[in-house]
Amino acid sequence: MSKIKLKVQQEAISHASKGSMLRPFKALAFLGRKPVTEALQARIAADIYRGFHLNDWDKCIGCSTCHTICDNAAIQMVYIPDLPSDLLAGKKPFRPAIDYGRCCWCGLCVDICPTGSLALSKEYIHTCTEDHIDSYFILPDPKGMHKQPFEKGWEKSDQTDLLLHHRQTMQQLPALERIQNFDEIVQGFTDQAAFEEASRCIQCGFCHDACPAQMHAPEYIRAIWEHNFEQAVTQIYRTNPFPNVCGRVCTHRCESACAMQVRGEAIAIRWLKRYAIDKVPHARVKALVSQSEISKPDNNLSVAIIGAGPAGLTAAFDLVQQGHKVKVFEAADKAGGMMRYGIPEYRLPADKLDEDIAIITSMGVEIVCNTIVGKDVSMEDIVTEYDAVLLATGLQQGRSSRIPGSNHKNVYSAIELLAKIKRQEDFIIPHKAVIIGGGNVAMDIARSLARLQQQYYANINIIVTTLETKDAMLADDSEKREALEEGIVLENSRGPLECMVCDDETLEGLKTVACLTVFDKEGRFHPQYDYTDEVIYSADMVVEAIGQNTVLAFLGDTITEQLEWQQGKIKVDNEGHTALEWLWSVGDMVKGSDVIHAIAKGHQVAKSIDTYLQNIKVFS
Amino acid sequence: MRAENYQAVTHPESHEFELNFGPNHPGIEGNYALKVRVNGDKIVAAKADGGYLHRGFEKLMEGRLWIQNIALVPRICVPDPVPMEMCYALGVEDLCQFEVPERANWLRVLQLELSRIAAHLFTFGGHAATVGMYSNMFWGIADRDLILDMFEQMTGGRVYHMYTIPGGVRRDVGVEQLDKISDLLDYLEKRLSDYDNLFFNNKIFIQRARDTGILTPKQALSWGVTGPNLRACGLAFDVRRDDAYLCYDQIDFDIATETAGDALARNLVRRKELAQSIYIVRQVIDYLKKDKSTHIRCQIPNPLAWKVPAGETYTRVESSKGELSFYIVSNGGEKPYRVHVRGPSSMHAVQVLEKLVTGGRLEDVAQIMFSLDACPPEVDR
Amino acid sequence: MSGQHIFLELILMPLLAFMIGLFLVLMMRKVRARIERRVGPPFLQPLWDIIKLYVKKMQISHGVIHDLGIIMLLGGYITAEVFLPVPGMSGFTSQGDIITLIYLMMVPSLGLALGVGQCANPNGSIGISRALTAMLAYDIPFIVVIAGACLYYGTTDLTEIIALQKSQQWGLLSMPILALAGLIAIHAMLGKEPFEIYVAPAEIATGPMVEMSGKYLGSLFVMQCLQIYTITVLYTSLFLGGGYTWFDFIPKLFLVALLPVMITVIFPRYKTDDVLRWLWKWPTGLALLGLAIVVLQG
Amino acid sequence: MVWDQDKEATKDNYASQTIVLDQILHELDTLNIEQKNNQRFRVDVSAEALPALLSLLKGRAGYTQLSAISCVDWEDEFELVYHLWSYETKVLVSAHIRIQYTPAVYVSVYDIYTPAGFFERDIYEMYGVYFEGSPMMEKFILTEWHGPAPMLKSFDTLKYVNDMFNWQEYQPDWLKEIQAKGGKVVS
Amino acid sequence: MKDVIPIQTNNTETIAVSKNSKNIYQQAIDTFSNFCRARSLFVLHYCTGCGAIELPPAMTSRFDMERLGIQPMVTPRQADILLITGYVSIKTLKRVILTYEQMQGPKYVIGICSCTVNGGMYWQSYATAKVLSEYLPVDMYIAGCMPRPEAVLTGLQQLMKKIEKGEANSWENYFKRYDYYLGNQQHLFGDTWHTPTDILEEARHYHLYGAESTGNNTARLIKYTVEHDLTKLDAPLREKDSMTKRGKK
Repeated sequence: MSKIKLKVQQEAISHASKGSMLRPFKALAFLGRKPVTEALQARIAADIYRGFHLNDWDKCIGCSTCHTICDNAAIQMVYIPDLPSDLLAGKKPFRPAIDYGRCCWCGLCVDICPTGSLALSKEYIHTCTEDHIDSYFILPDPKGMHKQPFEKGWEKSDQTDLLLHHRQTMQQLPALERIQNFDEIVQGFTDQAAFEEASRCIQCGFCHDACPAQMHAPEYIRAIWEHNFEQAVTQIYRTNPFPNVCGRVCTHRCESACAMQVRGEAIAIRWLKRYAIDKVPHARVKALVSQSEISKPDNNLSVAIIGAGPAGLTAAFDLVQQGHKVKVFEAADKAGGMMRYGIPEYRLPADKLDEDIAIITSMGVEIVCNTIVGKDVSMEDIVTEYDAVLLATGLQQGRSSRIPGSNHKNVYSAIELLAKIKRQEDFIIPHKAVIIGGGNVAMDIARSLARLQQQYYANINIIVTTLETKDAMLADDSEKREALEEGIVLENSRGPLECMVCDDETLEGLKTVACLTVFDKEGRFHPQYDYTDEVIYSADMVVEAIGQNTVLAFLGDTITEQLEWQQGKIKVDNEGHTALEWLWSVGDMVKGSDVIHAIAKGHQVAKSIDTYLQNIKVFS
Repeated sequence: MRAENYQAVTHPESHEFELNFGPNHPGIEGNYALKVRVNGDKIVAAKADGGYLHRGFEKLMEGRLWIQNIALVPRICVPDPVPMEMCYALGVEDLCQFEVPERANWLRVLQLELSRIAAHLFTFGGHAATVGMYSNMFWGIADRDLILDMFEQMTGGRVYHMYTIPGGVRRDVGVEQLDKISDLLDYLEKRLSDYDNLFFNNKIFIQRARDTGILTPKQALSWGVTGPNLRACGLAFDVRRDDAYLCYDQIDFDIATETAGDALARNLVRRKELAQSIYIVRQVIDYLKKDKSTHIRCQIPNPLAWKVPAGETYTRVESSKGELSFYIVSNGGEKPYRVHVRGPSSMHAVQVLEKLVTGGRLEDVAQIMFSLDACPPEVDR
Repeated sequence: MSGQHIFLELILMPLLAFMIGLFLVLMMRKVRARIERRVGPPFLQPLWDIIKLYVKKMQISHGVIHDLGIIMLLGGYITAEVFLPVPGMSGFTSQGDIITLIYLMMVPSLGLALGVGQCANPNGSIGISRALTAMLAYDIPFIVVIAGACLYYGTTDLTEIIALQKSQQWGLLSMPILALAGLIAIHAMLGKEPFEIYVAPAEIATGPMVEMSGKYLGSLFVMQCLQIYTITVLYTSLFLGGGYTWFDFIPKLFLVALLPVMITVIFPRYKTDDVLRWLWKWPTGLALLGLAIVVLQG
Repeated sequence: MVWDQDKEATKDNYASQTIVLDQILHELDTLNIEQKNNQRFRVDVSAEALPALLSLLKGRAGYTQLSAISCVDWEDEFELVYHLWSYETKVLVSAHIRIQYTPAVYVSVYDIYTPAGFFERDIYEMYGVYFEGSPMMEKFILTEWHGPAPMLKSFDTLKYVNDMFNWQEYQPDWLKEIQAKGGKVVS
Repeated sequence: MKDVIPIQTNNTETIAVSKNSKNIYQQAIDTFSNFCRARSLFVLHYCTGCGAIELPPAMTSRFDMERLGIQPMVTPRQADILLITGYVSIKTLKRVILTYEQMQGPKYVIGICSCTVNGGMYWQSYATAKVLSEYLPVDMYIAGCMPRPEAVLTGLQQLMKKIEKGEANSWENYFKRYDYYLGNQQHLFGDTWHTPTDILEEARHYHLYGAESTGNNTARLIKYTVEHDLTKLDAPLREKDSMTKRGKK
């Protein structure tokens, strides 16, 4: 440190000095000098002044984090019906109102605001009389407290931001390693990473609202942060009997609604769920879940559920907890439905699914596998034996594009092929495969095939053709990214025209044309092609991954006639109740097509069935 | 029915009567009271009466998150709020084992020393006003206001800055701002000679302040006197040097002392300290201008999910009034388990004031209180 | 001198005194403001203050004596005004001499003491005892100065003193030591720093004024105007040749008032016993010296 | 008095400090010393031995200043912490003792350290811990408070406030408009 | 039910002074009085809370209140304005009320800072009063924590405008609604709360006695004073006071 001289030598005042009668007279010089008084007009405040609040209503999402951080309870959230609300996109019609009878202008609300919509202006004067004390409670907007053109003062900047915007990195197998086998790619959080990730949460509850099953994500995230994993598991099991599954393959609507993703990265809610359930030993989870109270003692009422998919099993889980007897009929050799046969092993190891199902069966749900309704057991028997029946068969059959050549034996439906792979059934692994479709199923089958190719031929040759552009593809970004990493080729905006079959009945390839638009003006699916732009992808296997259908032939004619139908689906009310009093229908076969929606539907329908059964009890 | 502040003169045999100094009295610093028993002009007994500014800070802090308390702490001492923020932040950092960036530490010293200058200017003014010299008060407060302007530009607030948070500071200070501060220091130095002429060399003031409220070094030590008041007794103790925090060990400054221990000596110590603070601020500005780092805060946890590891710490800071300490206990929770604030004035304004005033003259009560720079909100909390 | 004329003067002289007093107070506040580096009060501020106090809707009195004290205090000065010659008006100057004036000027202090004694506020009581102490301190040099001047001029009639100065030279030149002592004494009479012991806000919360409100305080404000006028006119008449015309009279008054006002701003107040010691040492000593010179010269 | 400000010398002081404290440790067997850093020592001591410890520290080790006495309410017992500062060695020793919850009584150390008077009175007001032998045990801050000792963990200030006070009720125009449309203040 | 005689007996001297009854001279005098009142305001120098730290700058050279005719005064008797600078602890609130009652009307109360409106920073504190207007009639609020000197000056100028228009009459409410204010004070300080100033007597004297001046709370106060013989004790003093009060109507 260089020495800095004091510019004016500090005067040596001595305690012993007697002082002077004359020196004070020097002050009289100020008689002739200009006063330092400021003009009466109030000055403009400093650039970062903390004055009255401003709130940009377009940016604000109503997350109420400002309300949480305010140490004086000065911020209250106001529900404004006019405002647009979009729970899935994380927008709520709430805006903060500020009580200047409490505010201390610390600016913490600004520094924590996840969107950066709140700011403090340079305006600082507000006076009012007793009659107008209401003016102390304001709803800040971009115009300022008195609609005066004051500039922004204290604003959020990177330096002042109190939130942690970056997600903890998740350990994943690198592309070259993971392509060799079907090992699970995602390794799970380390303890430290999970704690840090959980600590980022601001408890706004948007995830809870966006989740189809209304999972208590804020609660279990907080429990993880508190290292209380059992509490976390309990919170998860309140709404979701498939934590292992959802912790791995959930489509995480919660994360796209997360308030943190406005200016940073969303909390990894799905991975945290996985972390929590991985952290607690299976036996302990079983004990915890069985602790949850079973509301009524057993009675003689019973429910049959056809299909042991996520929806059916969730409903079974709920109904058992409500004290009913539940039997689940499953056609396949193991329970789990699409979770077992539709999701590749590298995303969801089968033993993890078994754990979840084991918990459900431990609660008293009886699952009968290898039992096809209509063949092994007749629908009529079920109807007579049980008080209520739930159809939860899901969408078992792949939809076909019905283009010429699509009935060739080497043209598979993705769902069929995935099941084959999962069951380790034999089929000829193609050297070159073309996949039609841009959803997650297409990615699943492409990546599964790629692994097989790598294992058998040590060479990957898979093309995925989609109608949509790369950005509009339905598959998750992470899926797309990982597929590309694994050497899969994406061909976007290609419409399938024909599966080219050679004269010798072998598959030659897929003829595609350029796709201009996918949807028409009214938003209906109606692709427009440019037939001049024609490309043929050679392949010895074509896989169609363009959606699934349901098969309900087992219901029998009588029931089919009694039911009401709508566009080939059973018509149900909001709670999954069909036209028949004792019959419900649920799952992928009704709406949506992912696990969490199926679970949500399962809960809903279970509630409806429970109400129905309770009424029966009253009558009997 | 009688008001406490409105008592009829009774004429007992002893000619003694009670006089209430405050809470509503211009001779008392802040909202505080001193009940004095007077015989003629002589004070026979004095008893301090506090609690007029009691808000239950320590209780409130137990009910708020660690981050929320940064808004609460500066309010413990109104004229000199920065050391409060500082002391709290140091405590939390100690418990959390934060590594505070170097630049933040220097910025904190800048704040602390500017706040000290402002507080001392305020105290001169107050002291001058108690002896009827209002010009000095007017000057002092007007010059202090210029420092508040600097605070406003640096921190966004004039009086309560809420600038120092555990882990660092909230805003960086640019070079232009440093130049402005530098100019202000030049101005203040020029003004010092005006103060010397008008006040510190004023014969009547010296006559009044000398031998008023004398503290001997022995008394000062045993009564727990700290800060400028202790240094006015000839004891060169300063927390900045003895129990160095931030980057005070890298800064060159003298500890201002006087030996007489009276009101005049205390005032002169403050006058010298003011010059020292200007010198310190110059060094800080020099450092900050050379330093190119923009790192002003270490990574702190999300304020809404912040648990401080269990433990206890005792942090001390030299405020303009003396030794300020916080005893912070955490039980590993999201809120402090216990925060004990030891304001320097809790000694000066109660026991020391009572003892110094007793036996003195009525004229000197206000002067002694202001010369001790007693700050009632620190006592009441 | 016709009766009508004297009646007019009796009304006009206190009124003028009040008006000039207002401006003297204004000047005092302005000078203080400028040295304190600020703008200061508006032009008519002293008047607004007084009117405001008189139109207060609530008034609290502490008894008859309290009221009487205030009347004494105001009456003393109002009466004193008609004994002070100003250009064009001499009032009762020739009937009552300077001795009467000095008596009248002591009445307000006693009135204040009487009134405040009723207030039952210890601060007031201490204030009044300090005020009387201060009176004891400044009256001695003051009376010595007056005595010296009267001895020098050989008369106690202010009109004659003024006339004498017109013909010879100003008292300031003929007896500078007495003039200096007088200046210090009138400063002490004004009760401003460094002699402000009986107001001393930080010690006894404005002492005598502590219980005054509304029109009582207003009366004290009026008294302040009259007091500063009386003192400056008396000093001007004794040492600065009085007023020949209003054009030289008023500047003289302001000049006389300016010096104490400036000193007030730059000094703190003494302790009570220091006031006594200082006033009995310096101005009294000077006054006695001046008196001795006058006696020796005469 | 000459106080050493040289850094090297103060380092020696820390060393000597440990020695002095060690000696005291031998004399008082209920003592437990923990060094946190160069200038902070934590001493745990039984309540009975504290006055003796303070006397020793003041008399022998130069701990002339009692910086503060802090009280912590651990809900089953009180912890009293005496923060002692030595101007000579520039070391702070915090002596921790635990005393029982009821009756909360302890002895005053006013005879050893004058500043204790203030802190003991403060703790008595805020926690209800009585100090026998302290000269000023009458109330100071809470003279007009009749409730329980407010700093006790069992005293819920928010509940007290809600019972005792009303809040300002606002009905601004904008809120009326929103309410007319079906909106409301939600939290 | 007509047989029931109202219990209210000796307190019925309510005189309604309507504006129309004033003649043109009285109106002119009123206007001029208000003009002067607005130009000369004496502020009581009492720092109740932390907002007081911004008053010295407002009073001194930088912002110079005196140019608006505002001066600090040291005793309640002399003052027109009571500035409540921030939170008032309950202990202080008692003194504030005593001070307010000692001030002479027209008197004005200004609530500065958040704390005077809804508790501010210290809303959880057991030791501070929350809503000032429950205990005293407030004329003007200035927002901020704490408001800058400019804001304080603006607030004072607003008050001046209000005074000049003759609208700043909240002090009369203290007499007219004494029962309400006393009730809130008693709730906080206990039933034994009493002040040396006899507000009801003053209300009668200044013709500010209204229907809400008395009620259950004042009855409690009177009962207390009678029981404890406080009326007798202070009777001479009070008699003397009321005898010599000669306020304007």
